[in-house]
Amino acid sequence: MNGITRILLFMVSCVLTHNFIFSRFLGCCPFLGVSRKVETAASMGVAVTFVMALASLFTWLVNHLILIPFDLEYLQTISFILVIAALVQFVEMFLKKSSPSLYSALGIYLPLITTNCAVLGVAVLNVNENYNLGYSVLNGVFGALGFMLAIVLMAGVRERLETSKIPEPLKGFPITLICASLMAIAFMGFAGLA
Amino acid sequence: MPDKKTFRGGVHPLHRSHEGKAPTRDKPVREYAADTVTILMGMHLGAPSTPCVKKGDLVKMGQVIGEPVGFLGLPVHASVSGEVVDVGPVQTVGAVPGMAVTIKNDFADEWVDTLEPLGNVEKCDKDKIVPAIKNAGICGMGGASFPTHVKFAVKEGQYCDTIILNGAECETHLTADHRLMLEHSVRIVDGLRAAMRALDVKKGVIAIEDNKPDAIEAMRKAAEGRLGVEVQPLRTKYPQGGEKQLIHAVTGRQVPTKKLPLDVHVIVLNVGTAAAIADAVIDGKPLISRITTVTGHVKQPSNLRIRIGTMIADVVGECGGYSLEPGKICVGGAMTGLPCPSDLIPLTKANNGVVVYSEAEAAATEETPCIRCGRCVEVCPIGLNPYKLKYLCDADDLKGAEENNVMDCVVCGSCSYICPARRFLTPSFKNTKDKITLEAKKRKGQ
Amino acid sequence: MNLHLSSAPHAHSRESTTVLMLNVIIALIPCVAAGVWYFGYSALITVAVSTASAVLAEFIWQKCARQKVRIGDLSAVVTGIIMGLNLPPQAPWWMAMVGSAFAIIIVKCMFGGIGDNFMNPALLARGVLLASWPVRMTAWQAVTGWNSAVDAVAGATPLVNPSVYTRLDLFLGNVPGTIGEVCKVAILVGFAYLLITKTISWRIPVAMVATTFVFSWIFGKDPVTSILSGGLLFGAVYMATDYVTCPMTARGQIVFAVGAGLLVAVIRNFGNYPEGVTYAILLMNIATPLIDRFVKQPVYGHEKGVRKQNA
Amino acid sequence: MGIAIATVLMAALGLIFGGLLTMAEKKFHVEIDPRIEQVRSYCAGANCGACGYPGCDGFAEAVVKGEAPVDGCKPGGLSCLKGIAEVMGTTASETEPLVARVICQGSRAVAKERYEYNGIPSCRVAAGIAGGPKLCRFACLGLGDCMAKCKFGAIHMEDNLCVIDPNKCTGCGACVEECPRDVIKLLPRSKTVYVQCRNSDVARVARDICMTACIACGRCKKTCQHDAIVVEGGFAHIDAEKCVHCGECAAVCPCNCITIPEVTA
Amino acid sequence: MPNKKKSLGAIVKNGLLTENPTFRLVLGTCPTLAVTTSAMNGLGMGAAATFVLVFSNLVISLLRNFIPDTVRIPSFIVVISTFVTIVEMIMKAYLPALNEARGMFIPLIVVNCIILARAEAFASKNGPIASIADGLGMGIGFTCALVLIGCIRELIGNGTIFGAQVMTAGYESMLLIIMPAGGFLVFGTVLGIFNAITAHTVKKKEGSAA
Repeated sequence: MNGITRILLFMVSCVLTHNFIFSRFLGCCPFLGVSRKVETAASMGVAVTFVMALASLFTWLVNHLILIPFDLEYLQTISFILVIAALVQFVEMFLKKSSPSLYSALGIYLPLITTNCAVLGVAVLNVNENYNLGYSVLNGVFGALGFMLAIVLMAGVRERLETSKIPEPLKGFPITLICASLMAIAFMGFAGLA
Repeated sequence: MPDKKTFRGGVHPLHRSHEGKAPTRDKPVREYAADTVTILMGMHLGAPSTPCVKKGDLVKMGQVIGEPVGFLGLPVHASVSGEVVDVGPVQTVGAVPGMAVTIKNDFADEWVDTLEPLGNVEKCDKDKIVPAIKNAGICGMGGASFPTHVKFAVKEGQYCDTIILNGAECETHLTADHRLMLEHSVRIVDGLRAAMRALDVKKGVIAIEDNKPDAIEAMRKAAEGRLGVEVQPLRTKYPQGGEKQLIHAVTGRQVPTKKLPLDVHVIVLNVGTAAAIADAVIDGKPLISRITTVTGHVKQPSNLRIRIGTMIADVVGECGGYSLEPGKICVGGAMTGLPCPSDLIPLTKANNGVVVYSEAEAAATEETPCIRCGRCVEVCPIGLNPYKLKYLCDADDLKGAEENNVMDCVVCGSCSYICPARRFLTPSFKNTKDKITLEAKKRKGQ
Repeated sequence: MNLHLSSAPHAHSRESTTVLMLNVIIALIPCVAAGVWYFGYSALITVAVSTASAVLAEFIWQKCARQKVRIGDLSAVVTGIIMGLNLPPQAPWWMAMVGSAFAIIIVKCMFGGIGDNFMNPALLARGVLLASWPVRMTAWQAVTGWNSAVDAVAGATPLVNPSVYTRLDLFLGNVPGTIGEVCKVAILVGFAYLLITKTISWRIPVAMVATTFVFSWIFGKDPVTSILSGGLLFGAVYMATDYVTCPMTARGQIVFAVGAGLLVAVIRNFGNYPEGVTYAILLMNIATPLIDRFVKQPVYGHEKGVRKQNA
Repeated sequence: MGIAIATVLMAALGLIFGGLLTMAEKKFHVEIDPRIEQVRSYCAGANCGACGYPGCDGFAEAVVKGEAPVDGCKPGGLSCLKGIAEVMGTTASETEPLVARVICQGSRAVAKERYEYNGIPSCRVAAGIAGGPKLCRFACLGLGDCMAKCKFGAIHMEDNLCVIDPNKCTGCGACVEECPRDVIKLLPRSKTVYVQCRNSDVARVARDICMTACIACGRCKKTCQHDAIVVEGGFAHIDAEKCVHCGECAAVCPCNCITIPEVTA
Repeated sequence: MPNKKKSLGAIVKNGLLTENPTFRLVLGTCPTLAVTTSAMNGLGMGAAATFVLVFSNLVISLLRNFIPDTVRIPSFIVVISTFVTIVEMIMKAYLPALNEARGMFIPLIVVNCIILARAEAFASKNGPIASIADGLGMGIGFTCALVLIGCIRELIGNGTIFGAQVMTAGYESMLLIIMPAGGFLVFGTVLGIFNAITAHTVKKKEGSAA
């Protein structure tokens, strides 16, 4: 297999086969919380993509330029989360200034990007899998795109559920989780694509 | 002209029983004058006229008994000669009772002596045509009852290049226009020519659905040698006679949203209206009678030429009475007809039919969950998403409904007709349209 | 005079939900018959069990949830039959029951019942069974004839080993596979019935099969064998056309069908599974709300050029 | 050594990020009036729209901007009014809370019907069809348009008639807006004695179409010792200011039009 | 709403039932879904989270008056991640098997919404003792939820509970349940049942009150 095919397959695997939501369980909180409307879901997806790309870049740099040379791998968690927290805070302030409507739409979930385990998860994954810089960033971007695909599809389905006669106890999170389950079953079809 | 034009979407209601037209389509029109007539003052769209006669007055046929009010106002004429026995509100099919003048017929059929005939439609003074139409109290006779002279009020910068005569009669059960086209084809063409001359229009198209080949034939014959008049057969499909659909089918033009046919340089008239125009211009006679189809569960379904203001009970009696216990009586066909609370409802200029349904046909249907079959989307002649609109309307989301173009709905009933889950689609849309209009008025008022 | 008033329209087409479902059931009869012909009575028992349990599951749920019992609309029967036809002939009875119960309760009733499920219940249940008991769901019984005892002789499905079967075998259904999918003749008869009664339109089945045909060709497979093998035809005719889970507009349906056809070809050629129809349709089911949202049909008076034309 | 490096590193990271964020905070600072949040917290929070603004957030913003009145949130009641007034620094004028009352008793048993309605369950649609299913043109149609509009679950339909639970009603007036027949009126909560009919037909007609129609006989007026009742336009009115809720008028009404609803705490 | 007058017992009970982080607040869904393939995994994850919750609540509560508002969240995270790192080290040393199985999710405790949410909503506004009680209650509530879901998934998907064979030999386990899809499904269904029970009891209470 030549290089380009390998990279292509890697991307497909990030988006579909090893989808952050449906097969890795990363980023479930915003997936459940911000998937009420397609527009919000899409902007959340964009925000996450942006943060994850930056995060995988910076955490890789921190890991390989600081932590490994100084033999400080045990500080990975704390320094990764610091990098991410700072990044998110930065994005938050930026949004607040440049697009107040988007800011109010994302509401309390913007700070929760910090606690979006997909973001820290991608950093930890990159370390665990020993990806080089390029693959790390690709993993970040395409993993996030997979997240975005999932959340947008979910939002579409949930908009439809708005008009459904869902039994009272199942309304809200329970039905969303069951939806996610059914979607995960469908996503199994991608197994082995890459 | 290419044959059998049509539009997108639509349904074939009751096609197994020839749209319910079989019982009356071959019955020649019969004259009928009732003992008393109750003439409503508000038969046209716009403010009701003011009664200008009082109890005990003797009136002649064609005498003005209601004075027009406002821009959309029309005069109302006595449809029989005789004595005024009552002036007061009566029950109508609308939300509120309507003012009416009740006249006892003396069967003298004596015309008032102030008629002003203009003579031959090709030669008369064309500037007098529109005033004559107004004075004759003519409004759209297909159902919407919009004052015809207002349709002809072409504003600065607008022009009309085509007048379409609507002979589609796509509604179920009705054969009034069909019979009119067979029996009075020359009058219809005269009316069309009068309208064309009044507005300097070069082209007049008479559009007829292809389930009436005899009418197409008759109209073709009558149109021979008349300047700019053509006959256009249309595919039989409901709502082929809807104004927007008709314009699209005949000219290929679409009336933009919130605009009127004149904005695409077209005026649409019902064939009945054209005949009334001819009567008004040639003989100077006002609109005091019309052809109405009485069908459904009556003993002798017929086409009657009735005097305006005849009670439903009287026309049913003329047709031999009910053949079984009625469950629902509607004026108009099955798709857009208005239900009547009793048979003591006077018929108006716009009532082209009375249909009596049995109790079984009128029984309530249960609304079941939408199965998203997409039939409503397929049949909507406008291209709306009725299933989605229904959810928005049920949730009272006026803004969402408006964004989904509910205001473009023509309330044709196709979606409700086809829905296998029997959902009340059309009534909800009408309700929502009314609410949105009301809201807009309120906002304007503020 | 006792008059009943309601707003127009006062007439109604004869098609009702029940009639439409009945049409589908009638269209499924050839497939059931062919399944029994090829795989014996056990196939009939499987279908019967799955149908009965689907109806029962809906009945129990609606009773428990104090909803109006709507089993009379026959939609549960359709789901049950399709579920049964999606099982291998020698599937144990409890699998048919689990599948039907899952389809009805979790996929349909929990989302609000008929019309509210966003994925095809029978297909999703098949996905569940495939994930849960992969061995049982992919051990194929060779064709045994209608009256033979259940005596499983494992045979490879034509998708795994295409060279074993001729195109005629594939067409007639003389191949291993699930009960309903093998006999293409029966499926086409059912399709014709659905078209004649105007229960479904031709768009989804034709577009889906055509897309798979084209992409199988591009991917270097024999396209005719591709569309004749596996559950493609069965899925395209009976499951992709499920009203509830496919787009509403004609354009949307074409997008849906092309997407599903493409996914079938991709999963068959590049994925782990030899058969991709189930997942392809399920994935497009998920995308359906988005398709409905973004693929719009022209609205009279709003179309491009309408304003210009009148300017 | 390791500890030292770790400490220094963490401190350095902290410093850098802290500094960056402080700068960013300055650069992207957005001023938000804290009062908006405070006002919002006092609102009823139902997003009912009774105030005329898009939801409670919109209302709060409008109040702080001075566009909306302090007592704009009716559903929030007195506590809301006081709270908002406190935030805005004005004193609350204590207006009596309102409650929606149904001015009709025409249930299936007493009001005669013109026809049987079996269309879409909407009062507005039914009212438009041949004058509505009930003969009385002032009657509640009982198809539940108001019920659908009520955000507080205070309305239910009983025997073709709308029933409002005064304990759940917040006086937001959404039902009053919605009713196509103007059957619902907002009255001060303490005004528990009122005429439950507004049929203006002449007595003979009114009595003929509904057993509980006010026939304007004037007995209540004669009985009232406080001069609180006038008969006008074909039916009786009670002046809230003068009424002392003695209930004597209700006792003499031949049509049972005046009732004293149970006063519950 | 945090209330200083609340007794410690009430605070613990609050976390266990009234505001159960998993079933009521629906926080920390990722580990709930990911590690609950067996009851044992659920217990391990729950214990780790409880440890972090208690100590981070304590420290944040102590520091609550010193942390400026602008860097509140980053500072909380630093505190939390410190304890997470400690847990990670403990896990590696004493529970290598669990670490091997779901090790990736240990560092992710940092971003478990429950912990940050409690720091924000409770510890930053209350005293240290109350905060510990809150952490304990929430932690135990979380653990119980994880073990419950773990048990269900292990039972259906593998026929065992805590590794012990429960189902009869003929039982063919439903693999789906221990797959990701099954995690969502079981969690959603349990949540629905939880809601139904609560609604039922509330109705009963209202009924008896009236």
